[in-house]
Formats: sequence, structure tokens, C-alpha cells
Amino acid sequence: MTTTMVQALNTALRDAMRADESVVVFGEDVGVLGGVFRVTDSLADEFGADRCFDTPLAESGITGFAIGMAMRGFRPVIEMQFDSFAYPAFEQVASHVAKLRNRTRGALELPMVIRIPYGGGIGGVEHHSDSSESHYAHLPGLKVVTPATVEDAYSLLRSSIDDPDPVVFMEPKKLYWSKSDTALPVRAPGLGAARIARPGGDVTFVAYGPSVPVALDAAEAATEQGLDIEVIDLRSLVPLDDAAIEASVNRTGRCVVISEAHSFAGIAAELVARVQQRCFYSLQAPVLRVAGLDIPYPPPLYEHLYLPSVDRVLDVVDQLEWDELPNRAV
Amino acid sequence: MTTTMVQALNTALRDAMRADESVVVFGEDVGVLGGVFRVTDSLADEFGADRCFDTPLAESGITGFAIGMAMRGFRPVIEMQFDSFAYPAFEQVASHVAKLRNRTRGALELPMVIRIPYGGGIGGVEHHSDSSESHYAHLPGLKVVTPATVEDAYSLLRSSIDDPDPVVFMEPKKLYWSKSDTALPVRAPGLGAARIARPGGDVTFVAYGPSVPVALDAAEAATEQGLDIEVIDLRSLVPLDDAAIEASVNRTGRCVVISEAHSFAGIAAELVARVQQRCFYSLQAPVLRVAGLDIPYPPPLYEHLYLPSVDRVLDVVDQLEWDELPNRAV
Amino acid sequence: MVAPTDERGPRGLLPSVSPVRFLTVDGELTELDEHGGYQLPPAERLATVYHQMVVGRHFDTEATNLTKLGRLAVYPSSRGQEACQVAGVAVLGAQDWLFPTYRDTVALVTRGIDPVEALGLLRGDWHCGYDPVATRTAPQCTPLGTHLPHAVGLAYAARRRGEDLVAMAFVGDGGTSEGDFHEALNFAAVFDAPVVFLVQNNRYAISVPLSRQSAAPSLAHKGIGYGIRSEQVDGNDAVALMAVLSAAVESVRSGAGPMLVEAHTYRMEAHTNADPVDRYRDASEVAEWVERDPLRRLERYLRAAGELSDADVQAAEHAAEELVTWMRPRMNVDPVVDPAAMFEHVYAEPTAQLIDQRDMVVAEADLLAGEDR
Amino acid sequence: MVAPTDERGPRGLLPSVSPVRFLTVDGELTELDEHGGYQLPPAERLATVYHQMVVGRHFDTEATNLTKLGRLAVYPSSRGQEACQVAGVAVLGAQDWLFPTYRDTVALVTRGIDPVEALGLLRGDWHCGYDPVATRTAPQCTPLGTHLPHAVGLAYAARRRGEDLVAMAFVGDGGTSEGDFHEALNFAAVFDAPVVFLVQNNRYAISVPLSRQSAAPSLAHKGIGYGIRSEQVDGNDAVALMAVLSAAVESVRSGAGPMLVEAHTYRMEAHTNADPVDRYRDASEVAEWVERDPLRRLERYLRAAGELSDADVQAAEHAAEELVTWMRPRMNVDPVVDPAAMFEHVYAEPTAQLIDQRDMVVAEADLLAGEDR
Ligand SMILES: Cc1ncc(C[n+]2csc(CCOP(=O)(O)OP(=O)(O)O)c2C)c(N)n1
Ligand SMILES: Cc1ncc(C[n+]2csc(CCOP(=O)(O)OP(=O)(O)O)c2C)c(N)n1
Ligand SMILES: [Mg+2]
Ligand SMILES: [Mg+2]
Repeated sequence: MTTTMVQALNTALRDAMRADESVVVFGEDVGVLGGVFRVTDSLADEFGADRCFDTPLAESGITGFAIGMAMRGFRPVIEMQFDSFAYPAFEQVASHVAKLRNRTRGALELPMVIRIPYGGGIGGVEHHSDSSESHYAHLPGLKVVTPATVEDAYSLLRSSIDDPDPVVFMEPKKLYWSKSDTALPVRAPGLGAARIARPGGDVTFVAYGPSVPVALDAAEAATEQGLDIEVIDLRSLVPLDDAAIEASVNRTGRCVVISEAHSFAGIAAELVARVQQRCFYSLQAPVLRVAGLDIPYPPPLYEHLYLPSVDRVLDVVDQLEWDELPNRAV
Repeated sequence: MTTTMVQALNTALRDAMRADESVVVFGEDVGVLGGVFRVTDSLADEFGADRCFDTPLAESGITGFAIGMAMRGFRPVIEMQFDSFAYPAFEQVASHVAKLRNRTRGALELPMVIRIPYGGGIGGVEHHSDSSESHYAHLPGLKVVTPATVEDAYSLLRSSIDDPDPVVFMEPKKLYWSKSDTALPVRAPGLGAARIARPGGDVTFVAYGPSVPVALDAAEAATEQGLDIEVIDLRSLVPLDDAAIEASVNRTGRCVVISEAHSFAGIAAELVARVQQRCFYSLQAPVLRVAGLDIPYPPPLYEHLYLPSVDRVLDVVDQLEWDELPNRAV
Repeated sequence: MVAPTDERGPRGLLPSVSPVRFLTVDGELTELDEHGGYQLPPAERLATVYHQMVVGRHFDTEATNLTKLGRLAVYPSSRGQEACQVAGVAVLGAQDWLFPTYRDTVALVTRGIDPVEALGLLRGDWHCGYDPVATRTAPQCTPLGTHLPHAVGLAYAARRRGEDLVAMAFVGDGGTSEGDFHEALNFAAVFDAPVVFLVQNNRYAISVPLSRQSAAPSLAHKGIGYGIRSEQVDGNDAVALMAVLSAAVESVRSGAGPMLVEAHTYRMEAHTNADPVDRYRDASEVAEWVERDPLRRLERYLRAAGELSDADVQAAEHAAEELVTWMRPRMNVDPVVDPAAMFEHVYAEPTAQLIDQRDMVVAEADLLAGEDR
Repeated sequence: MVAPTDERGPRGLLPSVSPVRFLTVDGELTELDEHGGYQLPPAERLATVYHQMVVGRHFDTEATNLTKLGRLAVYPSSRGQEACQVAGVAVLGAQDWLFPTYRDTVALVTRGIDPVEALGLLRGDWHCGYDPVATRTAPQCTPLGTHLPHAVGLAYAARRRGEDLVAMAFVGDGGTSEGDFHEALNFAAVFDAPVVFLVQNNRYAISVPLSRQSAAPSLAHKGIGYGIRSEQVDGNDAVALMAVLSAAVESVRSGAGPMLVEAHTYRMEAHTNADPVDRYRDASEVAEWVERDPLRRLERYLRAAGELSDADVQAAEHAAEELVTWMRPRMNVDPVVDPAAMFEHVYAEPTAQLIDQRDMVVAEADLLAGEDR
């Protein structure tokens, strides 16, 4: 049976709600409508309006309400309708969600998940395509998780709901309708373990979420130049699997980080900074980035120019200080 | 006459208000009280309650109100009382302040300044010591400026108020009471030009705001090891003076970035990423960071352990892959 | 400590007990006690409003068609809300400012904005297709409620400059739940800013019904909590809207402080073309509201009053057809996409970093264009 | 469309026209029409409240002293607001939850929290010095208004679990301007959460006077905009507070939905010890409020009513002295600073990255300790 990422997320929520009565789902339009992307489809039907319900339109309120429910034994899974519509909740997230456990020396824990559909590529009008993961990754106390495959969508969401810490679960909108034939449930290792999405020996691509398919396509295209590229799918930005990245780059000696978020001061910069520090003596070339442009996310007719593309990635691969490319070396 | 940074900022506001009637100052407690740090001291007296006034306690409202005033010809300079109390305004900043010019193809410009006292080191209780600059630097459309000296406090604030673009002006609380004997006004080049705070040939320290004195002290201390360290004070994070950093690191071959913000996915990571890309062949060692720990900013009794210290910087300098330290080489 | 009987006192701030109504569903004049003390607007103005509503309805239908043709990324229809949107604009002078949401494209067209420019956002051409300064119309706002403090700041600024300017800010029932709604109303009251807040309560926020949005007696009851006078009005009754909104604008213009008006209306279509509306509401509910159609109601009234002839109706239809005929071919042209344009207006002058990125994108595009040739 | 006469209708939601008052400034019983229909609370309860207020006042004075000794980073005094803070806690059961702000340290002590733990935040020892779960008291909240939605969520959650629990959330006049206040009240009403919102309107937000904060007839008038019943009360009248707040808690507990209570009071001291209060307010204003001192007022009333003897007063003073004597030496001990503690509880388990950072910090500290030796 073919499953889309949306369906996998939906199944993950359903299975989590079946497994644990304290899991509740709420947000804007998540009830009868099933969410604007249908991720919560029919949960209200199966579990009733007490366990899956709509709220007034107020993201700070939703987040603060979830904190309160978590303080009293629930495991809230809340939906922010789109990336930039989570911004009103920023204070709650930064000053409370991220800090409550620490502030209270562990007396209050917040096992809550904030689901945020993010990124571009779906032709959304302004404010519907931001990649806001870097903001969350910069706030200690949050875990930041993002799937790139249907299987991981299921598995990572289940792990996030099970996790005792607050998780910002970023769902790549562009991949919502991607498909897989794997039967659910599948469970991968918990949060913090990256995945080698494609093994290779010449270059390491580090990617996550919406950029993983771009990385894979670019790696495939690069075989024409005789390049054998490894693709790492991070799965979680916090905690980060340094070991997996380090091992790969120490083997390949070259690394490109791919991310849709604005380049400047984004998470890709962190990945570059870590790799050049940890793998300094292995590096044959600087660690390069293919990231979102440092402009407001453009209108639909322009977004193909904004997004990291296979061509742009290949151009950057060309800049990796090759004496001669492997295929020419044969 | 000795001037503190607070006084220099106050003089800058005063001079800007005298020079241009459209400059207005508002926020929480900026009127009669003169701001909790006295940066707006006596402005209400001199310019009247129409040009310097208190608002209700609502940072999103303050920011949105400033946008509206800027749309109708004013140049608002607004104060957020402390770093983390700007978080409620995050949506206004990210979705409007940063984007309005671009959204309207330049028809609406926003010559406004958001002043944010930031960083730690003053014994503040929780939520009073965040270094939030990385969030703003990650949002295209904003300029992000921060002084490290009394002179720059004046000069950069004047330039920020004159600027046609919205500027997030981050004031290092720790340096508010630092002093200088230079007479005001002083004007340095506009936004985007870094400053060599101390010339040197062995290592480049890249710092800004509250970390500049730490960098200078560490550079001084390192002379004991025979090290001659250059300190760059960035002054503005956006626009960034790549050229100044690049020229320095190409000379020194070694670079340490110092920043109080949380290390992970912070602005320091951006600086590291840029340096390793632009100066790859000059680098004798990985570019390292001394940044804020990845924990919620701790309580007053712990903050000395959190902040980049001279000792910590020197420890990192030791890790810069020296065959032998210069003084031993003599 | 409190002076409950001053001129801002409770009685003067609360809205009418039930929505002000001039027309029955059949377009007959209601009894005086439903008028809430407001005056019947002059017939010529109502005839103009009728004309604009007809144009608005046609425009709206055409925009919905354009989504089917793939010419718009998305379209949130104004159908059923034309009386609110047209009246909200009709009561403004040219110098006044309008602060619309994504839903209010009919208001833009009524404001005289070129319909193709008005559809810029939804076409995906640029974020705002018209010039806000020239049209005195802020960009349509998507993040809910966030434009309300802008309206307050702008109106206050204008008053400070001695300008005769009122800001009209639209917001939905859902939008009233956001923190920015609260902060904007409070600032408006504290700074005495000349703003009319018009809540188009169309009873849904996408799928979320009003009952999940608020437990208040009416959304207009929020005004008193800020010391803002408020009113509620039948939002499908163009006559009542014109009466209430012109009084509101006049009062605000005279310096009596901001006002909050709630218009009770209904979103006839789905939230947008992409919204499976049947999942969350009954066709029977929609049917009830067909009965209250604002256009038919006004037409009946004006005809009965002898203020609208067949020729007038035809003239309106004709003007609407013309507008649609004018916009259609222009909407069928693919907008020019200039890669370098993305980098303009990020700042007044691009930074060095942006110039590098622009050069990269332009080079890529040139290469691609070369390959295409 | 609207049912203005249902049980949530306007009349039932608005507060009394003027603040409910039982005691004159001189501690005499007011006329019945000032009681707003509330019952005089039982004398024993009032005597207990008196006792707690005395203890609270002494504690507050001691805390202010501790700042002078450098033992606290900062202290926002409760002086003048003891009636609000003590009554707000006195009406709660042990199972109920309190959501205090940074100002409400007297409330914490009344709640039975160890005063040294209550001062943890201000001492700089840790962000929250007490165990919120054991004490059913949320950490004192600094970001204004942000704890209010937590109170709503927690109270709703408890109701869902069938628990008999009311949440009492304190907020200042300034805090009511923040968006989170709005969102919290709206959620409380829509979800029928058992919460009492107690606004301590002490007429200042640091230096910002009430007139710059709100133009509403009273802050209690905000309730109706959410469909929340509201009341206003003299916040320096412990009898009125006990009457109104116990009725509020009872009503909320019975399932009648949330309530908003505004207590009109006054901040006698500066905002904190670091605040130059003379810059923005006249001593004469403060002098007026000395007359309304809540403690003296209650004492006079109880004495006149024969409910308070000299011995009772001495017992209260004695208890207060004991508390202060107990806390003083403990506050003079330097708290132990364990570098590794910073890294605990960031997550349930530290990440690999955090362990690296912890090891670095601990090594530095060890080195330093070695050097010190
Ligand atoms: C801050 C924010 N949150 C969520 C959204 C997503 N969203 C777009 S329209 C909408 C419903 C708004 O309802 P209402 O305010 O009643 O206006 P209507 O669409 O009915 O005109 C939502 C939730 C948004 N645009 N902004
Ligand atoms: C979101 C936010 N903005 C600003 C501040 C800074 N601040 C601390 S207390 C205070 C005044 C609050 O006044 P009020 O709510 O009336 O409470 P009071 O101090 O009078 O008890 C301000 C502005 C803050 N803590 N949080
Ligand atoms: Mg609506
Ligand atoms: Mg106050």
C-alpha cells in the first residue's frame, strides 16, 4: 500500500493517541477539517473532540495552553498552521517551552510537540514558505526534528511524542505528498541519529528535510562526472549526530551542506562550522553551503530561483577544489 | 569630560531629534523615567511628550505602531526594555519590519530603529540576559548593528537613525557604564564597516558588542605567550564587513570568533563558516569559537561560568594547532 | 478611583443590543427601533454602493474562475461579504487609508485599484501588486491581526501631522483572537488614534466556527474593555452598513476617538478554492444565508424605493462585464519573471553579500536561458 | 444572530459600577450598596488574613533589607498589596494552583513556601527556588502575561481529569496590555477553564501610569469582551477582597466558568529597589495611599468588631519576627554554585554537545579551584 508523508504523520498521531490517553492534539482547523494539510484527518472522529480539537486563532495562546496542559499530565501535540504563523508564539517558545524544565530543575517537564509545516516549494503566497528551523535550533532546551522520508515521518513523530522534552517537529511541506510503499508502523532509532541516505566516498552532502531529495538527485546527477557522493539525512538538528557527519567527512574530505533556510546565520552555518573544526585535517576544500538566499522568501513565480536546486548544488560541487574530477582521473 | 555608553546613546538620540523633527522615541518607561537604563533620560523634557513617550506594555503593539508611524513619515526609534522582552514582537519584526520594503517593491520604506539592550554580565534574573542578535541577523531585510565603544554607540546609533532601512540596534548592557573621554559628536563610517580594535599578526579575533573588551583583554594577556593578536570589532552583523575579516585572517592564518550568544546556530557559526570558506588556503588551524553555552542563560550566581572569559579564549587560542607558540620560537 | 459615568462610560461604549438593521431579508425597511438611532443614508450613495457591489461580485466570480485556470495561486472569495467590503471603502475619502486582509480583494477593486494589480499577491507575481502609497491602501495582510497596529500607528502619525485622515482596518472574526488585535485596540484608545476597526464576522475562520472563537455576547463587546465605542450591524444589509460606518468614520474624523464595528455576515464560498468546505459545514446553513444575500436585498429595496431602474441595473452589469473583459486578457499573460528583481528592495542598497547572491542567480538564469535557446 | 440575553449576557458579565468595598479608609463597615451583593466573610477567616498580612509585611521589609545587604539581586516589593496577595492565596485550597508574577513573593510566603526558597529567583541562586509541583505554585513569571495561558491550560487539563482544581492567576495592570492576556482570557472562556484572573491594578507599570495603559472604564470591563464575568474590588480592603475572591473561586469551582477580578490598589514602594521612583511620581500621591493602608484598615475593623485582641496582634508580630529570624541567617549563607548544575535539566538527558560543554566548564572550574588552593 502506498503511503504519503501526510498519511504517515496521521498514522503516527493516531497510533500515539491509541497508545497513550494523555496525548491530545489541538490547534487551528485540526478538528473536523483535519488540518489544512489533513495531517490530523479523522482524529477528532476516532478520539472525540476532547482529544483532538480546534482552538481560537492565537498561536501564543495555543502554545501557552499546551504548556499548562503538559504541566498537568497531558502530552499535547499542537499544530502551527504554517511556519511564519508560529512567530506569534515565539516568546512562549523561547521563554517558556525551551526553559521550563531547566528553570524548575526538572520539577516540571514539558513532553509536548509543536508541529510546524515549513519551507517552500508549494507555490504558497507570502508568509507561507519560511524555513524557521534555525531559530528553534538556536534555543537550548528544544529538540528540533525534521523527517525527509515517509518512514521517518512516522517514526520520528512517534519518538518526538514519546520524548520527555519539548520537540519542535518541522514538517517539510514540499514532501507532504511524497510516497512510500513501506508498511507502517516502522520505528527507527530515537532522536539524534542521522541516516546515511546514500553511501559514497568522494563528497559528503549534509542535508535534512526538504533538501534531502535535492541532495539525492544531485548526487545521482553527479555520477555522470564520476562522483560518488554520500548523502547524510540529519533527521534531527538538535540533538545533532556529529559522529555520523564527522565519520563521513573524514572519509570523503569534501562536504556541502544543503538547507532551504536563509543562508546567513542559519543552521547550515552551524553545520559548516562544526565540520571544519572536527575534520580540519581531512578537508580537501572548504565546506560549502547551498542554502536559501538572504532575501524574504519570494512570490510563487520566483521560488524556483530561491530554492536550492540540483544545478546549484552541482555548481558548488565543482568549486570543491578538484585537481581533476574523478571521472577525468580514470 | 568622561562619557558613558548610556550617555553617548542619549546624546545620539538627542542630536538626532534635534536634527530631524520626524525622529520620535517611544516604548516602555522611556518618557519621564528616561528608560530603565536612562538611555532616553530627559528627552521627554526637551522634546515634549509628543516626541518621546511611554506606551502600554505590549512589544508587538509598539513595533506595529512604529511601522504605521514610519509609513506616514516618521522615523521611530523604539526601545524594547530587555532582549527577551522583544520576543513578543517577533512576528511583527520577522513578517513586517524585515519585509515591508521588499513586499511593496520599495513603495514603503521603514526607516525605524529597534533598540534592544542585550546580553548578560549585569546580574540580571532570568529573561534579562539573552543574546538574541542571531535571530535578527538571520532575517533578511533587517540591519543588525551593535557598538562596543562609547564612540561607536554614538556614531552607530546616529547612522542607524539616518538609515533608510530598519535597524535592530543591539546595546550591550554590560558596557552601558563603560567610559571614554572622547568628546561627542564623533562620526565613524556608516553601517557595514568593521574596525580593527587592535592590530596584530598571529591570530585574528572576530568579536562584536560585549565580547570586544573580552577579546582585547585576551589579546593583551596573550602577549605573555608572545602572541600578537588582531581584534576585529564588527560593529554591524548585517551588513557584514567580509573584506576586513578576510584581509586579517589571510594575514594571520588563525581565527577565533567570540560571541556571547548561544553557540549552536548562532551568528558566530556564520562568521566561522565564512572565514573557512574565504580563507581556506590561509588557515593554519580550524576557525574556533568561544560563544555562549547551549543552555538557558543561567542565574546571576552562575553567569561568570556562562560568559566567554579571557581564560576560555586563551584556552581556545592554545588549540589553534601551534607547532610551537611564537614565544617559544624566539 | 474609577469614573464609570464619564463620557467614555459603559453605556456609551457598548454596542446596540442586537445588530443594527435597516433592511429585512426581503429588502423592506425595518422598524425604527432596529436602526439603533442611525439615519437612513442618502439614496444616491446607496445606488452607487449597489453598483460597486455588482462589480465586486462579478470580479469575485472571475477571480474564482481564474484559480480554475491556474492563473491564481489561490483565491479567498469575498462572496456574501460585498456589502461589508464595499461599504467599508465607500465611506472613506481619498485621503483616508484602508488596511485590508487577504480576503478583501473586492474592497481593493472598490477602492479603484486595478484588478490585475489587486490580484498580484494571489497571482504570485509579487507580494503586493499595487502601490500602497498611491492608493492609500496597505498591502493585503496575511498574518492575522498584524496590520491592525500599523493602522493605529499610521492614523496617529497623520493626526500628529495635522492631516485629516481616518484609517479603516478590516479584520476577520478569527483575527480578533490574536494578541495583536488586543494591542492595536488598546493603543488606538490610549493614543486616541482615528481608526475604525471593522470586524467582518463571517462566522468561520477557515473551519473554526464562531463558537470556538469567542464566548462573548458579540465581538463588538470587546470595545468597552479598551474604552472604545463599538457597534454591531447586520453585515448583509448595505443600508445599515452605510449608516453605521459613515457615522463611525464621521465620529472618528471629528476626533471622538477610535471605533469598533462588528458586521455579522457569512462567507458563502469555501475559505479559498483549496478548502473542502463540506467537511465542516452543512449546505443547509449556506442555503439560509443565500436568503440574506446582500446584493439582492439592496436591489429589492432600491427598486421598491424607486431609486434603481432596470437601466441602472444593466449599467452596473455592464460596468462589471467591462471590468472583467479588461482584466481577463491581462490575467492570461504570463508575468515577466526577472531573477534580479528578487534582490531589489531587500534594502535600499543591496549589501555586498546580496550582490554576490544576485550575480549567482542571474548567471544561472542566463545559462538556463542560453540552454533553452 | 446574537443572544444578548442569555446567561452570559451583558448585564451578568459587567463588573459593579464602582469597586466593591466593605471597609472605609478608617476601617468602618460601608453601606450595603457598596458591597455589590457579596457577603461579609466570617470573622475567623479575616483574623487569619490579618495574621498573614502582618507576616507578609514583615517578610517584605526584610526582603528589601536584604537587597541593601547585597543578598538579593533585586526585589520588587509587595508593600501596599498585601491584602490582594494574601486574600488571593487565602481563598485557595491546597489542591488549587497559584500562578504568581515576580511581584508576588508575599503570596508565595502566604502559600506556605519557605521564604528562602521563595527568594531563590531574586537571590540569583536558581530561576525558581521552590518545587512548583509540591507547592502547586507555578514559577514566578517575569515575561508579562505569559503565565496566564499556562494557568488556563493547567486548569482545563485538571477539569478534563475530573480534578477539583481552580487556578488563580495574578497579573499587573501593565500585564493586561500584552497580547497573552487577551489570548488567555479568550481561551479560558472558550474552554470554560476554572481560572480566576486577579489583576492587581497598582496604578503603575514601573513608571507608566494607568492612564497610559488603558482608556477603559476599568480593567474589569475587559471581561465582557470574552464572555467572562468580571468584578472590581477595592484592593486595599481585605474584607472586600475576601468576599469577592471567595465568591469568585466558589463560582469558578462550581463550573460557572472563569472570572476576572480587578483589585484597585497601589504600589507603595518603587518598582524595585533599583527604581528611582521620585522621577515619576509625587510623594503626595503616595501619602494619600498611606491613609488607605490595607493592614491598618483591617486591624481597625477587626478590633472594633472585637475579633482581634492585643494578644492576637502580638501573636502575629511574633510569628512575623520568627519567620524573619528563621530566614535571616539562611539568607546570609552563600549558596553553593556547582558548575555542572547549569547543564542539568536542559534536557531530560544531556546531549553529546552539552556533555562536551559541561566537561569544559567543569575542567575550568577545577583548574581555578586548584589555583585558588
Ligand atoms: C497568525 C496567523 N495564523 C494563522 C493563519 C492562517 N490562516 C489564514 S486565514 C485563517 C482564518 C482567518 O479567519 P478570519 O479571521 O475569520 O478571516 P476570514 O478568512 O474568515 O475572512 C487562518 C487561520 C494566518 N494567516 N496568520
Ligand atoms: C514582556 C515583558 N515586557 C517588559 C517587561 C519589563 N517589565 C518588568 S515589570 C514591568 C512593569 C509591569 O507592570 P505591571 O504589570 O503593572 O506589574 P507591577 O510591576 O506593577 O506589579 C515591565 C515593563 C517584562 N517583564 N516582560
Ligand atoms: Mg471569518
Ligand atoms: Mg502595576
